[in-house]
Amino acid sequence: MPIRNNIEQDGRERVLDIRGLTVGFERDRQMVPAVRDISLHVDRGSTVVVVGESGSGKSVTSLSIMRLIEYGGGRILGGEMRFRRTGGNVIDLAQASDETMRQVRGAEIGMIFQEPMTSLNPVLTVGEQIVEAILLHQRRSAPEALKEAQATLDRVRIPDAARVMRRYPHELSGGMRQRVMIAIALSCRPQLLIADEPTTALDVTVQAQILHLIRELQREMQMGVLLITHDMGVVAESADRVLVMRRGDLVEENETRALFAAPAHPYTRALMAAVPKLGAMSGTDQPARFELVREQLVEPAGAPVAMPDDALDPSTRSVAPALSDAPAKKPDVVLSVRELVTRFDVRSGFFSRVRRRVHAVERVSFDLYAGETLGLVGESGCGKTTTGRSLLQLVQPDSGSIYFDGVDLARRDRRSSRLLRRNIQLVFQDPFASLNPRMRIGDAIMEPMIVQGIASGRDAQRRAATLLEKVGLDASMARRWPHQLSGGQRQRICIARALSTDPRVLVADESVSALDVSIQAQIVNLLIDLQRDLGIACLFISHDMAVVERISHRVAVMYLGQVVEIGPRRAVFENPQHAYTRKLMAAVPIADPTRRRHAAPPLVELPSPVRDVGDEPVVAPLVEVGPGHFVARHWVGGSY
Amino acid sequence: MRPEDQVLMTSAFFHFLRRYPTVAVGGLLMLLLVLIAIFAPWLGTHDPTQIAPLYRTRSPSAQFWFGTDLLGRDVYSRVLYGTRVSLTVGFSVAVLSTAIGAVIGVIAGFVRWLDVVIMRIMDGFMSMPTILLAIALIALWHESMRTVILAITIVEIPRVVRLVRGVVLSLREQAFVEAAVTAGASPWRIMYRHIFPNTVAALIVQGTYILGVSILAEASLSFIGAGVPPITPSWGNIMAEGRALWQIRPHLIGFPAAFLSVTILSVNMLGDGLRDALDPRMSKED
Amino acid sequence: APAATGKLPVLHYVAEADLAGLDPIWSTAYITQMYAELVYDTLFAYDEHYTVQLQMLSDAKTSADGKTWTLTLRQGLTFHDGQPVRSIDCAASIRRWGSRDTLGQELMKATDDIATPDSQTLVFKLRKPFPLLPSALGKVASSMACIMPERLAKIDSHTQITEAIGSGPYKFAKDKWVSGSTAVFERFDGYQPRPGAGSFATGGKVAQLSQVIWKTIPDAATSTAALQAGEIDGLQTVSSDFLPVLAADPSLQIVKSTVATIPIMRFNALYPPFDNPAIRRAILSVIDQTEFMTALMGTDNKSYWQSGVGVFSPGSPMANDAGLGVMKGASPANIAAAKQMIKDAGYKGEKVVLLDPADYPASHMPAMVAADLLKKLGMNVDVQTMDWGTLMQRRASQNPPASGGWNMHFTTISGMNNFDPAGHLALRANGKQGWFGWPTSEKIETLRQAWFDAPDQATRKKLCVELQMQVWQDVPYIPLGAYYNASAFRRGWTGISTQMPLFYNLRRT
Amino acid sequence: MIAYVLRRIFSAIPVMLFVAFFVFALLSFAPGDPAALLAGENATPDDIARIRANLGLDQPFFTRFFHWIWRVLHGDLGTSLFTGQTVGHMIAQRLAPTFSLMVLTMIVSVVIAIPAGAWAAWWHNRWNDRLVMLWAVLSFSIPSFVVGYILAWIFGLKLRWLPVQGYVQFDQGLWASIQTLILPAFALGAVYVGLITRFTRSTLIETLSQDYVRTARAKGVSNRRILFRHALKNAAVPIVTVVGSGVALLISGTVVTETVFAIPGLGRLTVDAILRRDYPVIQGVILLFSFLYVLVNLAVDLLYTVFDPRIKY
Ligand SMILES: Nc1ncnc2c1ncn2[C@@H]1O[C@H](COP(=O)(O)OP(=O)(O)OP(=O)(O)O)[C@@H](O)[C@H]1O
Ligand SMILES: Nc1ncnc2c1ncn2[C@@H]1O[C@H](COP(=O)(O)OP(=O)(O)OP(=O)(O)O)[C@@H](O)[C@H]1O
Ligand SMILES: [Mg+2]
Ligand SMILES: [Mg+2]
Repeated sequence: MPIRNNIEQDGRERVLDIRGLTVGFERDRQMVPAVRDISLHVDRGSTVVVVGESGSGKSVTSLSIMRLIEYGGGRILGGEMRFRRTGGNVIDLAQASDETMRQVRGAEIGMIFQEPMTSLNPVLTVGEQIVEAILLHQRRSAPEALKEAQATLDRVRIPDAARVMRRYPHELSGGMRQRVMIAIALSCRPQLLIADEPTTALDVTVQAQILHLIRELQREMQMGVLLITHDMGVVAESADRVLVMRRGDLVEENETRALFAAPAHPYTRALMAAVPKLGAMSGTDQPARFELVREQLVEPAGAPVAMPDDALDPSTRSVAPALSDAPAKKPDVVLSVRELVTRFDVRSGFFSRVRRRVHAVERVSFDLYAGETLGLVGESGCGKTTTGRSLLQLVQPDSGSIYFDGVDLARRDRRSSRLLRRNIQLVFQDPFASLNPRMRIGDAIMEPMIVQGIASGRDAQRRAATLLEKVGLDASMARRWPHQLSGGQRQRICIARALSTDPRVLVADESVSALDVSIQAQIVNLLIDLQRDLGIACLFISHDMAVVERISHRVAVMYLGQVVEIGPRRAVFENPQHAYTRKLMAAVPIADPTRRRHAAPPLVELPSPVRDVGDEPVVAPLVEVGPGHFVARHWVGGSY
Repeated sequence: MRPEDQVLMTSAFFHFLRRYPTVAVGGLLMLLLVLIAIFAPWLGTHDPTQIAPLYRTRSPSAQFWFGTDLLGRDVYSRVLYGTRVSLTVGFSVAVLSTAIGAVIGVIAGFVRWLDVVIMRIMDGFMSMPTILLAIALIALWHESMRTVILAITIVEIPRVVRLVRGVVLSLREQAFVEAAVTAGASPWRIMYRHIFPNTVAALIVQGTYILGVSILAEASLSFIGAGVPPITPSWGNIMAEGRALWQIRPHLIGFPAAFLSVTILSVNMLGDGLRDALDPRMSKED
Repeated sequence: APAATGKLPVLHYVAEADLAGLDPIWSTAYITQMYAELVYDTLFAYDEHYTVQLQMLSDAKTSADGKTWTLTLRQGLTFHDGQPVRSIDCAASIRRWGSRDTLGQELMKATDDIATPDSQTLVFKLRKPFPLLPSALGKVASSMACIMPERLAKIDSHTQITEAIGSGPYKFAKDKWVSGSTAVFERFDGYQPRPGAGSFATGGKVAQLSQVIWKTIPDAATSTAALQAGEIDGLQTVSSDFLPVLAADPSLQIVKSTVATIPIMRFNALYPPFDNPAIRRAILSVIDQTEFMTALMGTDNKSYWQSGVGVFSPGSPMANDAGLGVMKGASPANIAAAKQMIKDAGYKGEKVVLLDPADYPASHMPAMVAADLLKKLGMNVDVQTMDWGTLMQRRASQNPPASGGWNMHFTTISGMNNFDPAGHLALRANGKQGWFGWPTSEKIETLRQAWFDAPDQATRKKLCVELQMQVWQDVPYIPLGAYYNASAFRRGWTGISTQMPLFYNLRRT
Repeated sequence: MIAYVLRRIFSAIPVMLFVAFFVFALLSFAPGDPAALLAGENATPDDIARIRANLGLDQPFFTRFFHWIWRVLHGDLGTSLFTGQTVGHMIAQRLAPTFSLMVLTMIVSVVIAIPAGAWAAWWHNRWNDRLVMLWAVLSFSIPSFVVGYILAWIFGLKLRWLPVQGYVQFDQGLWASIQTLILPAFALGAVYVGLITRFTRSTLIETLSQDYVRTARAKGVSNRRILFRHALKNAAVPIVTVVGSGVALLISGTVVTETVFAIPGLGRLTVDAILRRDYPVIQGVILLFSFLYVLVNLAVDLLYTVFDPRIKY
C-alpha cells in the first residue's frame, strides 16, 4: 500500500520512518502498552542506536518493525511505520498484509536477534539455514544459492566457509554463531538491518570484530542500521544518532557526539555517569566506587507497572569518594592455589573411549589475600568459570592443590569440606539459573545459614532481611519468587545469599555482565563497600575490562586455560606485558565518540582448548617483570 | 459471612473459572463422580448385587433405568457402584505409582551408582505387558481390587521413575543445585528441598495420565477375565460381561463406557489445567 | 480321487474352544474328542438310536459263555501314513485307552488277554463276561477307543502323543496348525467308508469336504459377527441371547443339539459342612432348576433348555424321573424349612468356599445363583473368583478349604458320558479315589457295579431308577437342569449331526 | 556406532534374565496346574499327578529354572506342554500377525496424530485446537475393545467394506492381508493416537515459541515450512520418545485387540498360555517381549541421532 512516494529529507534516502508507534501486551484482559508513541527514522547508510535500561521496550520496538511482535502476544496499537521497499514504493508496515510481510522479512529487512545462541535452528546445518533465506527471496537455483551462501559466509569472515556450511550450530563457537546470524540477515542485501544487542554475550575481541564487520557491510551496501545495545562504548564507536528509551518512552534523541557531550534528560545523564571507562583509574592502585547521579525523574502518568526498584537503591544515594589510596598493611594469604589442573573428557568412537580432552584449566597458581579483589579476565571459554568451580570443588580438579587456612580443600574430607562450604561462596554466572524456581527468595537466602547451623527460625529471617537491605533491596522481597524479580535484583539476591554465611572468600563469576550500566555500577559499588566493611577476599571474574579496572587490586589474565599474566591492577592495565593482554586492552570499545577507532581489529580465532589425549599443552613459566607482576614467557623460535 | 464477602468470593471463584476453565470443568465433573461414588447407595434404585434371572438382559425402562445385565442385576445401580471401584483403582494407582516412582526416580537420578541397577530393574518391569503381569498376580493371590491395583501400579512405577529420573538428571546439572551444594546442603536436603519440588509439575501430568490409563486398564483386565471379581460391580466388569451382547443389548456397554470416558476426560482436563495453575512461573499473567 | 477333491467345498467352522492337544487319550477335553472323531476311527460305534454297530470291524463274535470275543477287521483299512491297520495296532490302542477311560478300566479289569492270531483278528479273553464290550469300544466323543498305529499306542498314556495318525476320514494337517487360531483337516482319500448311509458315528462316514478349517475366535461377539458377515460357515456354540437374532437372519439356520449338557453343583464331601449328607439334602430341597436355567439361557429360549432333570441325560435310555420332587424350589417356606434342616444337621457357620470361574459362563452363572441361594440359607459363603485354569487345579486339591481346598464348585457334564452309570463320573461315590468331590456311598457303588453285571436292558433301567433315588439320599452332586447346545450354520449346509459336531456326511448343496 | 548397538544389546541380557526369573518365580508360586487342564474334565487326581510327573512339573523351583535357563542358553526355548510344538515354532507362527499389526498401527497412528497435533499447536487455543484435543482425549478414554466392536459393526457388518475378524498372511495377498488389519489397527491405535497427538501438540507449542522459529519468520519462511521443517524436526526427539515408549502400550493392547479381532498373534498366545499355565510358552513370549522392548528403545535412541545432530553415541 503506497502512501507517499517520496520520504526523502536531508538529501538522504529514508528507509524507515516510524511515527507514534504504540505497542501493547494483554494483561488481565487489558492492553498495557510496553512502548508508547515512539517516532524514529533511519536513513540509508546511517546507523541509529537505541539505548536504554533493561525492559524499556527496545526489543519490542524492533520486533514490531518486523511485525513479529504478534507472535509473542503483543499488538501494535497505533502509529505508522513507513518503509521504503527495494523497488522504491513505500508501504506502512503496521498495515501490511501477512503475505507482504513475508516478502519484506528477510529480503528487505534483516534482523539479528538479541540471543544469537538460541536463534539458530539447532537441527539444520548452517548452510541450509542461509540457503533457505536466499532461495526464498531471490530467483536462484539451488547450486547458485549455495555459492551465494558461501560467499556471504566468507564476507562475515568465517574461515573455511565451505566446511562450516555443513556444520550444525552447536559445533560452532559463540562468535561464529553470531556471524552466521549476521550472514543470514545480510544474505539478501536488505535495505534495513536491525541488530538487537548483537554482542551482549561476547567478549571484547569478538565484539570488536563483529561491529567492524557490520560497519563495513553497511558501507558496502548502503543499508540503514538500527542497532540496539546497552554498551555505551559500542554506541560511541558506531552510532550516527542515538535514541534513549526508558520505560516505554523515547526520552532523548540526538547526534552521537552531541549526546555524549551534553546529555539533556536526567536519565541519560545518569546513564552516562555510570559508564565505566577503561583508563579512568589510571594512576591509582586501589579500587574506587562509581560516582552515580541520583535520578530525579517525575514519573509520567500511566507508566508501565514494571518499575525497577533501583531508583530507590540506597547505594545510589550519595556520591561516593574514591577509596583512600593509602597502601594497606601486607594482608594474609587466605586462599592459595597451586598447579591447578582441570580437564574434561570428550568421549567418542566405538567404545566411547576418551579420545580428546578439554584442557579447561592448566596448572594455574595464584594467591588471594584477605580484603583483596583479584580480577580474572580472559576470552570467552578460556577457563575462568572452571577455575572458580574447581576452587569450590564443584568440578573435581585433576591435580593441584587449593589451600585454605593451610588445609588442602582438594582432599575432600569432612573437615575440609566444612571449611570450604562455610568460608568460600560463589556467585554464579547465571543468577536466574542458580535460584530454585520453586523456592522463595527468603528461603534461598536462609538456606546456607540453616544448613550450616549458623542461624535458624526467626533469627535466620532477621539476618536474611538485613542482608536484603544490605544489597539494597526491600526486606519484603523475601516473599517473592525468583521469576518475579528483575535481572539486577536477582543478581543481588545471589550476592546476598553468598554473603549469608559471612564467607571469607567470595568468587563472583560475571556478576555484572548482563546488566545495563546503571545497575552494573550499583552492584560494583556494593561489592566494594562490602569488602571494605567485612574484609572479604574476592575473586572477580569478568570479561568487562573497565569494570575489572574499577574493582580490582590485582588482575590475572587467562588464555587457553593458563594464567599468562598476573600482577597489581595498575601494572597490568598501564603496562601490559603479554601480547594477549595487550590485544584484550586494545579491543575494549571506548565510550567516547571523539576517540573512535577506525582500524579493523585483528582477526583471531581462539585456538581450541580441546586436545587429543596425550597431547599435553606446554605451560609457559611465569617470570617476574615488576613487583608482584608476572608474565608467561613462551618458547618462541628456540628460546624464551 | 457478609454479603460483600460473598460477592468477593463468588467473583474470585468466577475469576478462577475464567482463568482456568479446564480445571474448573474437569474439577466439577470429578467432584460429581466422587459424589456419585460416595452416595451410590442412595442414588441407586436396586441392590447392585441382587440377581434376578427372570429379568435378565432387559433394555432400559422406567424400572431399570440402564436396563439389566445377564443375571438380571440393575445396570444403573451397578454403574453407580462401579464409580467406586474405578475411582479407587484410578486414584490408588495414580497415588501409589507416582509416590513410589518419584522416590525411586529421585534416588536413581541422584545417586549415580544406584542408577544403573535401578534402571535395569525398571526396564525389566516396563517390558512386561501390564495384562500379563496382572493375570499372573491374580493367579498368585486371588482376584480382588487389591491385586488389580498392585498389578497396574507395578507396571506404571517404571514410567514414573523414568520421567522423574530424566527430570532429576537435567536438574542435577542446574546451577541452583550447585548453589545448594555450595551452601553446604546435604544430598538428602538437596533431593527433597530442591529437586523434588521441581518434578511436581511433571508428576501431576503423569499422575493424571496414569489415573486415566489405570481406569482403562481395569476395564481391559475385566475384558480378559482378570479384573476385579465379577460380583463387585465395576465398569470394566459390566462391559466385559455384557460385551458379547453388545449388538443386541448396547446398554450393557454404552452406559459404563460413557461414565468411563467422562471420568478420563475430566481427569485429563484437571491434570493439564493443574499443571499450569500450580506452576509459579505460569501465573505470570498477574 | 484328487481331481474330485478339488471341487469339494471347504468348511470354515468356529469350534467352541481351541484345539489344545493332539492326544485324545491323554486329554479328555471335549475339543480333543471332536478332533478325534475326524482323525480316528473306532472298532464299534453308535448309531443315531444309540445302539452299537460295527465300524472298523467286519464281524464280532462272542462265545457262548461270554468270555471270548473274536473281532475281525474290515479289509483295506489304512492309516494316514499309508500303513495298513493291523490287529496289533488295535490291541495296543485299546490297552492305552483302557488305562485311562473309566469304562475302559472296567473292561481291562475283566480282560485276561488280547490276542492277535493274525493281522485282521483280535481275540479278547475275559475273566468274566463283559456284555458292554461293544459299547465300551464304540464310545463316542468321550474318551473314545481310537485306533492308532502300534508305535504311537505304546507311548505311556500319561505322555502326550504329538503325532496325529489315525484311520479316520480326515487327516490332520499339522503343518497348517496354528494353535489358538486354526486347525486344518484334509480329506483322507484312502479312507474306506462302510457301505450304506451314515448314521451318527457309524455307517458310511463319507468325507464330502476337501477341508475342514477350525477357527478359534475367543470372543463371542466377534464369532457371531463373523457368521453374520459370512466369513465363517458354522458356529458351534451360539450364545443363547443371540438365538432370536440369528434365527431371524434368513441366511442362517440354527441347529439344536439332541444331547443335553447338564450343569451340576458339586460338593466337597471331605470337609464340613458338606461332609454331612443332611446338609447336602437341605440344599437339594431348595434347588429350582428353572432359576438356574433362566440365569444361563434366558427366558426367551425355552426350547433350548429344560428343568426336571435327574441323574441321566434326558432322552437317553436310562433317563427317568424318579424322585425329582425332592427339588422343591426356593420359596420362602422351603427356604425356612431348609434353614432348619441345616441347623439341625449341626451347621456351625463354617465358611463355604465356592469356586467361581469368571471366564467360564456355564459355571459362573450357576455359581452366582447358588451363592445367592446359600446366603439365603444363612450359610457363610466365600465366593472365590478365579480363572478356569486355576479352578481346574484348585478343585483337584484334597486340602482343607482354608488351605487351598474348596467346598463347592460348578461344572457341566455333557455328551454321552451321563447316558448311563458307566462313564458318569459325578455319580461315583468311591471316596478319595474318585472324581473331584470325593463322596463315599457304598450303596451307590454297589448299585453301579450291579448295573455293569446286569444281563439286560430292562434290569439296567430298573437299577438306574434305584441309583437316582439313592443319589437324592447321598447327594454327591446336584443336577441343575439341562440345556441343548445351539449351533448355527449358513443356509445350504446339510447333513449336520445333532448329537455332536461331526464333519463327515456334512455337505453343501 | 556398531559397538554402541552391540553394547546396548548385550546390556539387555541382565534385563531379560531379571524378567525371566521374575516371571518364572511368579508363575511357580501362582496356583493353577497345567496337568489338571491337560487331563481334562474326566480325569482323576491320579491321572493328573502322573501327567505332572511326566512333564517334570514336580521338580523343585530352582532345578526347573536352571534347567530352563540352561536350555535357553543353548537356543532351545522348550516345548509347549499342550500342543507339543516347540515354543520357537509357536512364536514364529505368531510373529507376523502381531508385528504387522503393530507396524501398521504405528504408521496409521503417526500419520494421523502428528499432523493433527501440529495443526492443533498451530491454532493454539482456538476452536480448531480445542476440537482436536477433545477428539484426542476421547480417543484414549474409550476402551479399545469398545472401539473395536463399533468399528467392526460399522465397517464389517453394516458397510461390508472390511472383514470383521481374522488374519490373512502376506503371502496370500498383501492387500487382503492389510484389509484384515485395518480395523484392528485403528482400534489398537486409538489410545496411541490420542497420546501422540497431545504430546505433539504440547511439544510443538513449546518449540514454536523458540527463538529460532522467530528467526525463520524473520527470514520470511512460509507457515507450513516453519511448522514442518523448522519446528517439527526440533520437536522430533520427545515425540519419538513417546512413540517408542508407547510400544509398551501397544504390546499390552494387542492382547485385547487380537482377542476382539481373532488375530492369531503373540498377545493372544500370551493370554492363552497364561490361562492354560503353559509355562514354556509364557517364558518364551516374555523373553521375546523384553527383547523387543530393548530393540525399540535402541531404535528410539538411534532415531535421536537422525533428528538431532547434537546427539551422538
Ligand atoms: N511477550 C511479552 N509479553 C508480555 N510483556 C512483554 C513481552 N515481551 C516484552 N514484554 C514487556 O515489554 C517491556 C519491554 O521489553 P523489551 O524486551 O522490549 O525490553 P528491552 O528494552 O529489549 O530490554 P533488554 O535490554 O533487557 O533486552 C518489558 O516490560 C517486558 O516485560
Ligand atoms: N562440563 C564440561 N564438560 C566439557 N567441557 C566443559 C565443561 N565445562 C566447561 N567446559 C569447557 O571448558 C572450557 C572453559 O570453560 P569455562 O566455562 O571455564 O570458560 P569461561 O572462561 O568461563 O568462559 P565464559 O567467559 O564464556 O564464561 C570451554 O572450552 C568449555 O567448553
Ligand atoms: Mg531486549
Ligand atoms: Mg564463564
